[in-house]
Amino acid sequence: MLQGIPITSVLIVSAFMFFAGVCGFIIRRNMITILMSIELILNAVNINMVVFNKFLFPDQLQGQFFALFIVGIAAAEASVAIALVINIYRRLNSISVDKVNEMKY
Amino acid sequence: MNYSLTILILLIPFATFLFNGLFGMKLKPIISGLIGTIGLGVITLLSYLTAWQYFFVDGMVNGTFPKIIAMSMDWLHFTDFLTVRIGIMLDPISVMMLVVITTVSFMVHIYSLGYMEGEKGFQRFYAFLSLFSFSMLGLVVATNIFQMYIFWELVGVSSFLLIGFYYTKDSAVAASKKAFIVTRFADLGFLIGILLLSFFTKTFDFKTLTGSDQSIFANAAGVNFMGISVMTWAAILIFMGGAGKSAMFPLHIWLPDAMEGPTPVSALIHAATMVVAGVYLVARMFPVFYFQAPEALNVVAYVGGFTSLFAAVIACTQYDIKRVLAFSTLSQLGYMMLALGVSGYGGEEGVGYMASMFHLFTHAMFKALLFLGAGSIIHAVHSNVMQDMGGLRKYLPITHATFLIACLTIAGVPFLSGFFSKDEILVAAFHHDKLLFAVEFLVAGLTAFYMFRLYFNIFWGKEKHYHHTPHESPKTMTIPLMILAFGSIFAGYIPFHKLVTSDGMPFESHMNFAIAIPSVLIGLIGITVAWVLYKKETTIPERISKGLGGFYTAVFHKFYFDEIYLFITKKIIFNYISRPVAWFDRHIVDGTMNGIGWLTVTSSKKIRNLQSGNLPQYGLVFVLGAIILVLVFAFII
Amino acid sequence: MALNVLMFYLLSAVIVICSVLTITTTRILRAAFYLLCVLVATAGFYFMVDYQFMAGVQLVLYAGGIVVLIIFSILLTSHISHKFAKPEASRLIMGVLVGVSGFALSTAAILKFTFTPTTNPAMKVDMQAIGLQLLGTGKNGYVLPFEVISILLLAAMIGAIIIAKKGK
Amino acid sequence: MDIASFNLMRNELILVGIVLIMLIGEIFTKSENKNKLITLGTILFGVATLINFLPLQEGMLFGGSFQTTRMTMFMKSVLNLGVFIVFLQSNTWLKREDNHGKIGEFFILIISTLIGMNFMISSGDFLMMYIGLELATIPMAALAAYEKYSEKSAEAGIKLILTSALSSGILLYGLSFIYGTTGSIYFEDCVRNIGINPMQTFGFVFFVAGMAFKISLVPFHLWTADVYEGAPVNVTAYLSVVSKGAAAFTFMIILYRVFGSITKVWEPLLYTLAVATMTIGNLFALRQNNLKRFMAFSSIAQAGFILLGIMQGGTLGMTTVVYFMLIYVFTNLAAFGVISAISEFSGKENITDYNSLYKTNPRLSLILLLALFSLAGIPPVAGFFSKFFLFTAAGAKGYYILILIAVLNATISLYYYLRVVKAMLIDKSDEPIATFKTPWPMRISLLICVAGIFVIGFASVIYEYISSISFGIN
Repeated sequence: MLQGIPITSVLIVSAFMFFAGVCGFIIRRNMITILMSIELILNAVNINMVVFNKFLFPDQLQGQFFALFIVGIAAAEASVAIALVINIYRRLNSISVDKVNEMKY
Repeated sequence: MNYSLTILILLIPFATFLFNGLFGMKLKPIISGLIGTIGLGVITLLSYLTAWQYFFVDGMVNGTFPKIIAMSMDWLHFTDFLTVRIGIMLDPISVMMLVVITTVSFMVHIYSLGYMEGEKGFQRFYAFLSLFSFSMLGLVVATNIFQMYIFWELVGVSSFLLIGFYYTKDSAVAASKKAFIVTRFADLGFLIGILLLSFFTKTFDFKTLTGSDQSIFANAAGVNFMGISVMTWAAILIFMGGAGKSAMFPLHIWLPDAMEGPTPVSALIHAATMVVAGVYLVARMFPVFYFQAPEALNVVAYVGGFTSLFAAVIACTQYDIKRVLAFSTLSQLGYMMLALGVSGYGGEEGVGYMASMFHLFTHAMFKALLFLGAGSIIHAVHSNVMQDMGGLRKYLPITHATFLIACLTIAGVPFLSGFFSKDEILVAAFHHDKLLFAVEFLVAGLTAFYMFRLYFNIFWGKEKHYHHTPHESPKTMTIPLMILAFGSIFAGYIPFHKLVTSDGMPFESHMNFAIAIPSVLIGLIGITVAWVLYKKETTIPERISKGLGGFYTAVFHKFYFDEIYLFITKKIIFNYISRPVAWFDRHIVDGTMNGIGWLTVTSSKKIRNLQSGNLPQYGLVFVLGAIILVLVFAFII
Repeated sequence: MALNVLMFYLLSAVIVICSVLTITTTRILRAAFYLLCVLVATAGFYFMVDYQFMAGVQLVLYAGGIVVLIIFSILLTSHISHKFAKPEASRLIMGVLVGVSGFALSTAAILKFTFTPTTNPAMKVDMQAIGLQLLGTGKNGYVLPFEVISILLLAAMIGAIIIAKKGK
Repeated sequence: MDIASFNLMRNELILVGIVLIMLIGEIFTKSENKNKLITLGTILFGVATLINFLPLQEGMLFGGSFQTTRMTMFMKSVLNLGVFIVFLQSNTWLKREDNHGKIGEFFILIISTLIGMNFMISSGDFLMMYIGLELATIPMAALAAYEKYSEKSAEAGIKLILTSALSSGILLYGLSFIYGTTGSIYFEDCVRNIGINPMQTFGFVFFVAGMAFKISLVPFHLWTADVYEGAPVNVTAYLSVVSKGAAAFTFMIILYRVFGSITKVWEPLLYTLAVATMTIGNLFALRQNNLKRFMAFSSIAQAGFILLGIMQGGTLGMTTVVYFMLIYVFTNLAAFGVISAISEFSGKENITDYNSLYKTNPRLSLILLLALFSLAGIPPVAGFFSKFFLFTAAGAKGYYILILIAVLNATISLYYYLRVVKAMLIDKSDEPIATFKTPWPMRISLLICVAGIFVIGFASVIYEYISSISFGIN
């Protein structure tokens, strides 16, 4: 309990966000929106990390630093992913995931 | 005396394999063939020397033939207590097997020089033959069950390569795959059996396992699984491996199909050597079976008995000559298994053991002869089917003579080798179990019948229209036939009861006329029936009917008797026994195995949509999998 | 109700609503905008719990960097007016099902657990402490991850370049 | 801490050095001399591989974030060896016209992913492990999309990056739960607070899912086949051997070190995954025609076998897994070497294209045959021993039914491995792949692989050495 906010409610909000992201990954067909869903997922994780750190283990900054590095890596991931999306767009003139299923079964 | 040269028995075929495999393509076919053949000749000689040394020079120590470890080296430290060694062990059965394998293999090598001449991949064929010989020899001299397993699999591989070698047609390929997969399936049992056995005994070594010290089994005492002791399980699983290689029912289905391979291969692998590996395995582990798992030994006996009857019945209905021989092999292997199953341990009790090994030896000679003879016939008429043959005796005199000798031998005609070994088996069965004895007695008659059905159909009867006049095979092929015929006749005079016994101690064996005479009689009856049925329908050359004289005329004229006979055999036995059995074999036993294959392939087709190529679906499966696992492991369990 | 509690519920509402909108809207640029809202609300949340540095990073890197990157790529690859088709019903049902069941499970797991905060005194979070830890080499020092992530960024950059650069 | 103690991360530092040299080399080499970079990179890496075999004391750095033990050193050596072979095999491919402008980059990307794997293995906290994992994954997507003119390659890249991002999200969510319930990201502190309750199990399962993605365990494997098929052959080889191996090692170490107290949870979990992985992998492998795809499913099935060893949980388990991976490196790379050589020469990658290969290229087909036999676990090739040991490890735990399933699967796997053998040796072809000379770097790599396949199975020294440095759950 921090300043009247129970930790569970924050965790539930982040869980909602996380599974919204997961749901988005599944129902979306556009690669960039899928990428956005992933950002949602990572952001939810960050909230978790920070909240645990602040509410439960404020004697160290492990959660916060973890979140910090996640942000950094998310940026790297996003840049490579976008490069790949553009690569696909050049080739197929579309960024719909339904177009990239040449390989299957 | 040391046996340091025995290592060459393994090294030479391996070297010729490597040489022919790597450089064979660059050589003239005949050179590569000769290299293989000469290499094998050398090790045949070495094996004979070893046998001579082992049995007659060194002989017995304290009244028994010892188990000599001629070579052994540490190989793998498995766990703290288990170490795998690789080496060479000499004892009566392994020495005997050395002789059998090298002899037959040498004959097949020579024979193939003629038979395979001009075939594509002649060099590869010889490379594979060498590989096979190497692995088979490694199998028999193994000092421990692990080493045996490795060579066991290697034998499977080389057999796969050889069966699939010759024909480019799909059936050969399917057959080789089937052989490999069925035996692998059996080996799965073998492997688990080995794991169980070594887990409880903490050793792989045959010397320890089959030695007199039974305390190694103390760990297993009282351990049961589904009401059966764990050692029995281990023994049954190991037998499963043996049953796979030796084609015991219901794992026999690969052997008849394996006849798609070149005929010399059938002679070598599917008659004389590889298929007896299972029998050899049981013999090798015999003390374990006998003392620790007597129930398993009963299983061995009944599986053997059933297989021999089953296969003999089917053999009567086949038209492809190689398939007849294949089923005959099954039947004879059943004999050997049964003999082991009914055997006791030590002295005269162990007559079954001795008989089994004896029969293994003689069978190797005459069955190899039969297959090589069949090869010679096929070579001459370019067909496998009996209906295409007839009256061949004047075109193929040597083949005819040797084939007749082999048929007489397998039918158990007195003073030929098959008579002696089969008689011992019948004696052993008689003392142990009357039912099994009755079965074997019947099989003896059936064997004579179907072998002579084959013989008469090929060499007698109406001459068929041949595309070109059949001619006798070249020397390279007929000489091995003659040598093997010699072996078939005289192998029976080797005093096996003095050399190869269950506990290494010789015992006195004597002819049991109360059993020998009826068994000879039923054999003769079988021959006669075949003669009546398959010679009568053809125009018989006059001099033969003259030669056979009154007996033949009598049979000929009493055709009402004949009619009844025909009715019983053809209408009733064939239609209601043999045909259904063959049908059962083809459709139910075979079908089950094919069904398993079909099921696998079909289910793999059905689930293909899991891999739809669609990215969100991948995410869905991923998350769904994770969530279900969470649900199960965090909330349910 | 204290102001910060009210604040929390407000931010939570923004996060929940905008996350749903991000994954449901049919216009791609709007999705990016809703994502931005979520990220900013998250930053606001970090401010609330007094992690200013983290909040700053969130705003600069996430909201400022990644979202801008995404918007650029949208502009490169899509027409702004373009509307997507609705997802197939089966896919939609499965997606929602997975989302809802996952959410339910994680909520259940969270609610079942009794959190025990540490009794150690809280660390003072100021720039100096963060700086020292970020370059610390002992336990709770983050110089190693910091260095490794620099290799990661280098590799990612090179990777992105070789993919995106036009072939000869 | 002093400079000398950096010796503990010798391998990583050397690799970073090579990355920098390659970067500088790439910038300053004239266009016509680019091919020399291949030689330079391969030689430098070969030296690094050799250096890593030198003994090193054990210890830790950065307050436990980085740990060096003899086991981690050995694991890194296994991976180095794999990468070295991959470099040898990619020689011809890199010399191709369309790769001309990105030779140095290939080395940089591969080596930086390798650095990531090394940090993963050596990590002492979840943060380092995660960063290592990402470093091993993100540049990999770029590698998968390396073939500029192939749509399949682009597809592989995008599939890899998006699914791996999802999986790392899942993994992180799990890690956040573990951090929240144990109060630390350091392994040695986590251990104390690990128990059995829904939230920790939740976190643990998500963590396993994330790792399972890298090892390609069913049902987290779906990316594998598509990426393997689309990526350049050499990258596929790298993915299937080194990347998978590193993930398996890390997974095993963390299971033993952090989650040793909850074997009750992960044994049934891994049991389930093992059964699913072996079976599904095999069933899909049955129906493949593209060899790379075929190898993908084969490698999935193999991953299922690895779990048998991991589940044992003791020294024996770790020994068998590392031994298995060592042999797997040689075996799989032998197969991929042949596939790569043929793909480079003729562009053909389908099983039916291999018909009658024995006639035209007997040596290559014999090597492939050997590798496939080893994969199928037929004695006496090394693959048999590694599988047998895995079975024994599972047997020591009493998982007889699992062994039975595993052996049955091994039998099924035989069927599809034989399909390739059959194609090469038996099937007729009107236009078989013509006879060609393999370039010498490929020959060396194949020679190393074949030697490995034979030697490791028969030299018990290696097994004993691995056994002496292994550790289990204590």
